Amino acid sequence: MTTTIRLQREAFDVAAEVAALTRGRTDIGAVVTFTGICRADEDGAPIAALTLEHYPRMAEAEIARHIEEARARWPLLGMTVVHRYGRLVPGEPIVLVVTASSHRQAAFTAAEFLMDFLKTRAPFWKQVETFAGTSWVEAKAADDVAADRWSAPPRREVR
Amino acid sequence: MTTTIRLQREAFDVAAEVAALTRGRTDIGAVVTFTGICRADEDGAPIAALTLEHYPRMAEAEIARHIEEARARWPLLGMTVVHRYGRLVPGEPIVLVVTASSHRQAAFTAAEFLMDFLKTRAPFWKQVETFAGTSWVEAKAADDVAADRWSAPPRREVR
Amino acid sequence: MKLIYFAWVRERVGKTEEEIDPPAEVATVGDLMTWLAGRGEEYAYAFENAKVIRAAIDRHHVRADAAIAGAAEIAFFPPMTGG
Amino acid sequence: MKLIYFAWVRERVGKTEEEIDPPAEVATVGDLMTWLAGRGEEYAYAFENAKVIRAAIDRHHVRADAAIAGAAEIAFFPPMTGG
Repeated sequence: MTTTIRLQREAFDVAAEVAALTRGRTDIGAVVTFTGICRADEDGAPIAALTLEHYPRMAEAEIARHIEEARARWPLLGMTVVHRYGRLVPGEPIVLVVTASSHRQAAFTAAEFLMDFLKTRAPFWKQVETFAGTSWVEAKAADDVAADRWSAPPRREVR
Repeated sequence: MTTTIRLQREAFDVAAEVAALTRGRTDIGAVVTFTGICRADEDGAPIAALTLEHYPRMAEAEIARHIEEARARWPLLGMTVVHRYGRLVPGEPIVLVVTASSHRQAAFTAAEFLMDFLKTRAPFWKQVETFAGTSWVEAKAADDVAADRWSAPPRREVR
Repeated sequence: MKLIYFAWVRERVGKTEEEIDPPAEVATVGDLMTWLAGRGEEYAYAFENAKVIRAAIDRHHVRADAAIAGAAEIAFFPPMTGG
Repeated sequence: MKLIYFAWVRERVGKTEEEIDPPAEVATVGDLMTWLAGRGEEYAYAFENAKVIRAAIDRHHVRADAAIAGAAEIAFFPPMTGG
């Protein structure tokens, strides 16, 4: 299985990441991508930018552990996670998850799983820059709820 | 909301479709893409090609009805569905769904919803070309099960 | 009214579409399939297991008990396998 | 052992990392937060609500009752907001 984890300041190219995962293969029937983008508002208030701080070696290790867990849980053929850090303005992409499988359900489920864990367990912190100053984004209870659903045995058997 | 439906013989460009949906916008926080690809096997047997037959005006109308239903059910900011027809060889993309929302859960859920309906309700039929001859792909019970889960009220409240 | 056939229904009937004018007692989609099945060997073969065949009236999915009165275009096809 | 701080914990402590040598009775991550909170105003502020602060030992998430013996690198940070 092809897996890629990259933390970087630079923007990423979704098409290039998908091509790297699927090139020359004819066993992949489903590719899901998730791109997280910096919005111009946070909790309803306009923002000028987000600055992402991270814990470098731990972030890579934590993402690798979750990729390993996804691989053990679902029949996947490839996974890519790219997460940016540094200052990002509205409209810029923040995070990319790509999953590939022979069937769609594993690809969808693993992408949601990886995103829920990036939101709650990967050591990244967002600082919001508004026109009035800076503040740290607070963790959302809804993200913990979303992550908690993966503690139960896999819920959906359909593929 | 931006919606695009296209049925075509030609391949599609995922990056261009995503760009068309998100360009110049700063309210989109999540973009999910699903790409379905022709595999080199169907039910474990090697195939040479798939030929997709469709019912042109109904396919567009049926997809439009499901896009409308997704728009009514989840807070979406854009949806694109591109479905190919004609003869496709293993490795070629068949179908693309792109969903955009301010938050990830709506984007993921709507993409799964649209795919489940494309599999079971959109008037397309796949004929498999093997090295021994041709046969029509049979509908899968698992796809009906997947589509049936949307008859119940939305199951996941997390965003 | 116009009939259109797809996939193996089309292959078995041997045509992609045709104009028909069924008698008045053919009221529903189910009646129409029974009537068609009596039109010859190729139709009998196409509609031999009518339960698996799906239908659309004017490009909307319908069940076998749907009335055909007023329909301009009725399509018959196997369960769909798109996506 | 080395301590590393992130986000507002880092801002409140006023440094990104430091070497410490806590007394033997500081056995767990929770003990360490209590001990750190007594080291001065900035630490008291950073750890005033220790329950919300997360910790990692050698780049693995741990709970407050985790033993710190043998740890090379302990990190303190707020709940994560990546993705």
